[in-house]
Amino acid sequence: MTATARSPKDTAQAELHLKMLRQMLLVRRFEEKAAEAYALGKIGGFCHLYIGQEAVAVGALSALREDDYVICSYREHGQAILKGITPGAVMAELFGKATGCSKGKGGSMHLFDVNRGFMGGHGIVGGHVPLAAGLAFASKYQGQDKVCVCFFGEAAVNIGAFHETLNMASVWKLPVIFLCENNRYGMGTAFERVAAVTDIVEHACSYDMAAELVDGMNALTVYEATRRAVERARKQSHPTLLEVRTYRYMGHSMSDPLHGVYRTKDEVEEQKARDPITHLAAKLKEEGVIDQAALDAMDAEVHTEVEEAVKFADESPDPEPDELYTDVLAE
Amino acid sequence: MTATARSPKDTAQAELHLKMLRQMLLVRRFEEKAAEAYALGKIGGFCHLYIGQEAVAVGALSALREDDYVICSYREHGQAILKGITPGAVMAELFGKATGCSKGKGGSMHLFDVNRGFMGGHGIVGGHVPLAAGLAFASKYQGQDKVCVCFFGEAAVNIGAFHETLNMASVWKLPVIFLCENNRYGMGTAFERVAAVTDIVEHACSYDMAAELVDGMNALTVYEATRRAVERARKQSHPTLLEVRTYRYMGHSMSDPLHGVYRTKDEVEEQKARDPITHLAAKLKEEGVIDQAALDAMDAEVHTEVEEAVKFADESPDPEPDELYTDVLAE
Amino acid sequence: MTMATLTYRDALNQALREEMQRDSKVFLMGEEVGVYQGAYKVSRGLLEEFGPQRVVDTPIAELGFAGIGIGAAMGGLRPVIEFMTWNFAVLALDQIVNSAAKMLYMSGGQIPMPIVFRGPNGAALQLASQHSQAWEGWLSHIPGLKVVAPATPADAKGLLKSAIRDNNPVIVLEGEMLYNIKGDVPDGEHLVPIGKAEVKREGSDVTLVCHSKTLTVALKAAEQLAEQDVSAEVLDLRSLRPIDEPAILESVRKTNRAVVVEEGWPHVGIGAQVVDIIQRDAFDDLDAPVQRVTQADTPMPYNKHLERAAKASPEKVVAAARRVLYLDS
Amino acid sequence: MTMATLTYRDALNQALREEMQRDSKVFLMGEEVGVYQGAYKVSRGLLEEFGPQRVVDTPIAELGFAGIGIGAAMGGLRPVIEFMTWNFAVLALDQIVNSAAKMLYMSGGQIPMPIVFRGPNGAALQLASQHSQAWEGWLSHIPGLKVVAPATPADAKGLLKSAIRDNNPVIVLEGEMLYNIKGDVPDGEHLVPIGKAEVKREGSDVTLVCHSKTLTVALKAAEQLAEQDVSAEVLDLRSLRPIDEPAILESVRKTNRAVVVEEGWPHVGIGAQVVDIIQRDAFDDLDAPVQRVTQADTPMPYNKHLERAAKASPEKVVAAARRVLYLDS
Ligand SMILES: Cc1ncc(C[n+]2csc(CCOP(=O)(O)OP(=O)(O)O)c2C)c(N)n1
Ligand SMILES: Cc1ncc(C[n+]2csc(CCOP(=O)(O)OP(=O)(O)O)c2C)c(N)n1
Ligand SMILES: [Mg+2]
Ligand SMILES: [Mg+2]
Repeated sequence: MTATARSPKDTAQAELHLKMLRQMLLVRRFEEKAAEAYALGKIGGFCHLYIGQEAVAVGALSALREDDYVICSYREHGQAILKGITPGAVMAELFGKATGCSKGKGGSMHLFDVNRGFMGGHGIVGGHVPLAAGLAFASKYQGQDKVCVCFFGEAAVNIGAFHETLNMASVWKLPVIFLCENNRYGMGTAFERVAAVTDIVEHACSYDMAAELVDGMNALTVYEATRRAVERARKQSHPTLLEVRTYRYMGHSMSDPLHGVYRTKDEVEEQKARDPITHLAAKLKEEGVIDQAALDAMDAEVHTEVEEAVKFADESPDPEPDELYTDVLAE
Repeated sequence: MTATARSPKDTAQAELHLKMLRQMLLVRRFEEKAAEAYALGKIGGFCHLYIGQEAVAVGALSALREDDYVICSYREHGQAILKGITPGAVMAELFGKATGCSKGKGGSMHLFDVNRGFMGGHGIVGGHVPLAAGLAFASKYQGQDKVCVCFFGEAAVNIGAFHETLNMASVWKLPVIFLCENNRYGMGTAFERVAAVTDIVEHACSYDMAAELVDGMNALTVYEATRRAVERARKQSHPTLLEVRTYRYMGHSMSDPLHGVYRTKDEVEEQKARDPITHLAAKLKEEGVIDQAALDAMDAEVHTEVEEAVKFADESPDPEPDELYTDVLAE
Repeated sequence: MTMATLTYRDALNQALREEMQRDSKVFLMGEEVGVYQGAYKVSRGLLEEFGPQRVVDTPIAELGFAGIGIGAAMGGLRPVIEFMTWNFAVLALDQIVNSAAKMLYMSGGQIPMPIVFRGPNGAALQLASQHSQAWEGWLSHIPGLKVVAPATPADAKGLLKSAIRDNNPVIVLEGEMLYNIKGDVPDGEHLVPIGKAEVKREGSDVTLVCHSKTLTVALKAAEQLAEQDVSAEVLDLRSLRPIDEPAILESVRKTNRAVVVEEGWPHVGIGAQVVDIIQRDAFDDLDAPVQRVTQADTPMPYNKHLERAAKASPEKVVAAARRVLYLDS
Repeated sequence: MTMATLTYRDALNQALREEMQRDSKVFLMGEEVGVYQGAYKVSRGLLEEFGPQRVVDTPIAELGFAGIGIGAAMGGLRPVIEFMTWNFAVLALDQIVNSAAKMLYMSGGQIPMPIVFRGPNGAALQLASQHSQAWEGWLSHIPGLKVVAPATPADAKGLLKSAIRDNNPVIVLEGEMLYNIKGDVPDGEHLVPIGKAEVKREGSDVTLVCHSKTLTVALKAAEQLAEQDVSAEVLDLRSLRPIDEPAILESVRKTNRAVVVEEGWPHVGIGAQVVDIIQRDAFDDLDAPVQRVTQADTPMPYNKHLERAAKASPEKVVAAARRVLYLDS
């Protein structure tokens, strides 16, 4: 089957799927490079990689409009790039350079680009969940139809801010999507060891909120579920709780062991067998949307893009010393 | 029908019911006196009365063992008395006297008697909910079979501490009973205006916890429900969430209007028609357990008891000036 | 400029009303601010005038609604978050410190944070340990925040209006015991600059540094001292972060002696910082060590006599002033 | 008494193990303390030795598990609550301040509160604004709490053991950058009294007051000063509440000059209180105003050069010491 045989709709869809595949590859390669750079001491502090979870951010952000808001925890390199921050500006931030998206002051956990609606990078578990509702509140208050997607890990469901916020978001009908990336672990703690109920969607009942359980290893299902939630938020200004089941291949952060004592090597390998990139690539090959040659070309292209990001970050200057004292207060 | 016609079981039950009736009367009369004393300036600060809600504390505490723990919010005069603190020691505390159950340092919101398992009197909404779980944790840890009953208002369900605690109490199977006194209002705010779901029992699902919805205007139903929960806690060390529907006749505290703008006079009157004392008295009369003369005698007796409490409080001394500096640190 | 005699409560209410009329991005959110007209009636009438979209009653969820306010500021609004009292704001400190105070810095200057957190601070009467806390020491410690503590109706209006127009998070510390005090308040456009102290009474022998509720304490002390032929200058800080170092130093260089009066606890209280400023930059002008008058270093007791003994009082200030003047030695 | 060379981390681990062996009422609760062996491995091996009932992994719920610990103390236990870092404990301040610190007082002396809250405090390396906060100023402000900040492995063991045996809530401020430092630690029963400072280096020209991580900074500064023929005395506070006023005064009365080095922000930091104590009670002994060296008054930046510039350093301490000695004027 060749492209010419495809209807416009099919073509549009094929293009979307190819775009998603490329985005997942980009994030994967970016994170691999970040790991290298961390090992070389070019990145400091905490650095939480997204490898394994790419389908979640790619699927979800594909359903958004450019002016919608995205806000994340500290595991946000992928979302930042997908929201339109150049890989160079993100890598430069990880390197602490003046050209970084937060001028080298925020680092890996605090990536920002307000012009692209990327509202950070936050380090306190659960702390950004109320901020997401607030952004949605502002959108509704000003009669804008922007929605806000809030990414957080399953461990954040155990902290109070999550519950206080879901209740208010529901009472006030805010256009916000609470997207829980359930990768089963909070650092070294399996969710079932610290949560009475492991189906996070259950919590939606307590707040009379729409909810969906989503396969996070499949970018297309994440995309579809998020589209439904975005529709609900934009048209009816109703919040949604999405529980997206995914898996983290690497350690919690670069300072943590790869699999550690809290999970088995086998479990990690099992999950890698469900790899979202391999999965989508295979599907598109099967559909004849892409062949191995094109796939290799795409990967090579993405590689170069990431290499250039590193080069840019490397060659960028550190912030001026007096930057220590700027941005403490606004005019 | 006369007492002699009754079986031992009936007699025991009749005695229990009479005791409950008397306890409700005692709490009612105590609070009425507290209101008088507040008007006279003998009580200062915040003073939250329990009038209308007596059936809840009386029913629940009747199901407890002497060595069980009770911990409350600031609306705790009734529970304090029912747990065995003398009305005199409670009134003296409200008067800020040295003979008060907290030596005059705690006041209305901070009544304590550790020897009777009455663990306070706490002023931050939701703040004592984790303390309750901790008391239950200590009981289980030490192989005691004490249970802990935690009284809190429905508004506390919107605050994070409640959710963090219910989750841990369920994961760790703690012998604690979360007893929510749903009197419909938090100060001047009707629960439905600030809660997405108004059936508080719903929250139990998110924590895989046993729960019951209980009529709080009937001491006997509260007693039965609490007995089931106590059984569950003591025998299987399982927590329970009880939602007890009740109503507050007075203003939120003595500084607030009687009904205010947030509810109608009619609503208050309607509720008074369901008065838990009148209700139980009528039932017991009907059953021939008590007649009007005995009821009047009981009321008179309770009156005297409360008068004596006031007299005791009045005649008690203020704490010594140097008490300001004691009890800051323990040896 | 025409004046009206208003209570501190009504001065705040006027500031809120005027700023909400001026800028539709300004809204008020908190517990009981709407239907109930405010726990202390500071927001009386605002729900009726501006409607439920701009006067928002919240559940009891300080951490959550503080964070929602901060998110709304990130989205371009100018929220005013009312805490029923600052005692409860302790639950919201993560959002105030980690989100509001740091957002501009962490984002490399991209996200200003025009938000006001306000409510009564410190002890009222017999509210006991958990409801009688003065947080100026803690809040003033945090870079990225501004902190004001008006003592008079005019300053209450002028500082709240400045706070609402400021593009940074501003903490406004009010006082339950201040809401009823009366004073002249300029009508309309009256702005008190954040960071400027004010001499509330001129004097030459000793400087009494104070703010918020302790202004009354200091003024009473100054009167008693006058009767003892001591001329006390009363300096009302008004802002605690930034703090008006030049004004403090100017007064102390004139009087050569100082007593700092504060509402909070002594150990690491705001007064310690004032002492540090004075000894650091006016060391050679000092004729005696600076003395502090603070709340007793204990939780607040319920009993009214103990409570009175725990609080800063004119008598304690007079005694401290006499000490720095070596009058009793 | 026999000694072993241990890291600060292992000294804490030893203190926990010994106290848990000694008293079955002592238990450890916090995030990752069990299966993961502690985020910073302070609790390594304790789960295996004492089992899951006494080494309790919690969900991420600082406010909730701090409160559960406090309730457990009310029920007769002696909890040790680990915060992964004090940055996250900000969420638990309501429980620490309103429940733990006030329970004994509010209950009229009925309920002692034998509980320890511990974890790393302050900045490590490049953790940026939200993960680099030093809370000693805030925590030391609160009556009803005790606060210790050990700087050496021996003090870490001795103070943690004393904290666990204390019948009051004790805050133990550790440091991620301290866990790997080595030192001699007495075996077994080694208790360091809470409230006692220690001279870590004798000197006669200037007193460098420090605690926790700033001890290393002060000692390095003292060496550099020695090369400049300045004899600096290094006083390690060790306890911040209660603070050892006699030790501070004794040293300053000897040297007549002082520099206070702290990790936190300058405005209303713990150092301001030390300054207040010195000027209040050693005014006539002071030959120069006390100087402070603190963290820059900004949120912590991520970039490593900016971060270094923000922190207290030996160079800054040397400069401050030269200022109080008028060496450059
Ligand atoms: C309030 C708070 N407590 C503890 C931490 C330390 N911490 C950082 S990430 C993390 C685990 C979070 O797991 P999860 O929410 O599932 O997100 P994931 O890392 O899996 O993406 C913890 C405990 C923190 N940052 N904030
Ligand atoms: C955290 C916190 N926020 C606000 C307050 C002020 N406040 C005291 S009682 C109350 C209402 C509580 O209502 P509810 O929980 O239903 O208990 P009720 O008074 O009806 O018994 C409020 C808002 C507080 N004490 N604590
Ligand atoms: Mg996770
Ligand atoms: Mg209620």
